[in-house]
Amino acid sequence: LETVPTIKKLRAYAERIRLAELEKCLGKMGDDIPKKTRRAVDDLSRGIVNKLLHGPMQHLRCDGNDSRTLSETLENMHALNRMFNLDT
Amino acid sequence: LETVPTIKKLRAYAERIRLAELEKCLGKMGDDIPKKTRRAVDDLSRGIVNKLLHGPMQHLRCDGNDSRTLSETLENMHALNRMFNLDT
Amino acid sequence: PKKQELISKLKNGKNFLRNQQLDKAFIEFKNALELAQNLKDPIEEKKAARGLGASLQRQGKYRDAIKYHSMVLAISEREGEDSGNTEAFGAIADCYTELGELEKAGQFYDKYIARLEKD
Amino acid sequence: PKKQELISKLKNGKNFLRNQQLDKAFIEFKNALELAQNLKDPIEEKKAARGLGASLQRQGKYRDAIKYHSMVLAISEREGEDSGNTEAFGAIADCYTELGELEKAGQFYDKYIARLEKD
Repeated sequence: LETVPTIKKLRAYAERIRLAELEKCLGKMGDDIPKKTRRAVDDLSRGIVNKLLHGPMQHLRCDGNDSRTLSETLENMHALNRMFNLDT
Repeated sequence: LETVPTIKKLRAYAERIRLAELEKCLGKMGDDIPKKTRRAVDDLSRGIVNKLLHGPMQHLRCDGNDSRTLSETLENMHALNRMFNLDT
Repeated sequence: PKKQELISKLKNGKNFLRNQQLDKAFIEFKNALELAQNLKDPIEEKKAARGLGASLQRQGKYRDAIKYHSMVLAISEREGEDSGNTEAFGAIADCYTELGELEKAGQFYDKYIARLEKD
Repeated sequence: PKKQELISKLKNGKNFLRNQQLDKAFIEFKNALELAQNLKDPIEEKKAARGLGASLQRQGKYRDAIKYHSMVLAISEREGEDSGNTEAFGAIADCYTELGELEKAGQFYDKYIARLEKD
């Protein structure tokens, strides 16, 4: 359970990046972006973020029934906190 | 230096995700995608991946002159190997 | 016409959200929700519910935010179409985290994580 | 006309790369490189050089791949325009990693990492 706030912070970190890059992209594409394109671009940004986060997120949850131990999960959390500067 | 191969593997992992999502996106957008749009979408996919990888990549390099110690760098490497399943 | 109005309310709501004008965003999304329900347009209905959830969440009204984020899940259930669920699970978990209910948060994060690999 | 031919060669090269037909990809990119040089089109010249690097890299010809990836950096230098450099630094580092020259790889990864936050 100690890792739950890290999940929230990592999600927020990635979402900030996603939105900033999405804005830049839409800005470059000009006005009158077709709805289909708008949607495809949004899906792209979510798809990349979600698939990249899947591994780390999974390894922040310690479900007990597999080989992932609590101490390993905490090590993952500390490493993510360091690498994404999530403590501040 | 032990962390160098991990950088390569993490890059390759992220690039696979980026290309798969990009293909899906271009598929949804249909034929005759304007060049400007094609380029903006490519930049978007690279922008998200690069900005998300920046933290972890930086923490795989141990430059000696700051507080990042070798042992911390190795812990980061082990956590990334676990979380992205890079050893296999 | 009505559909046009709905789209424009959703757009206004988004812009207010972006500018942190949360009360105004709430009103736009609330109107959009009613319109979408009248028009029986579940996709836009979900967008309005998500907007309401986000407006409340940013005001620190986490319990109310959870209600609207859960509405997205309920609409998905009703329509047999699960777009927006990943975000809803994540947002609900974020709210429970803020409320200090980490056990519940963990349960919703698990649902969120299970969906991250899907499209 | 010439520009059209160049674009089509780059496209063919990319498709061959994707299908792992690396010799064919190499030939397309090689022709594209000459065309781009004649047309004095540095952006397409870089794309051709990167394609050549990628074709060789996937064949395990790392030394030759480094030459072409480095050509991207040289063109950037010449033109005062650094698009494609992030990828080139990363690819050169990958090649040195494969060659077991980890010290050199690390140096190029450092340049790559320094650019990740930029656009």
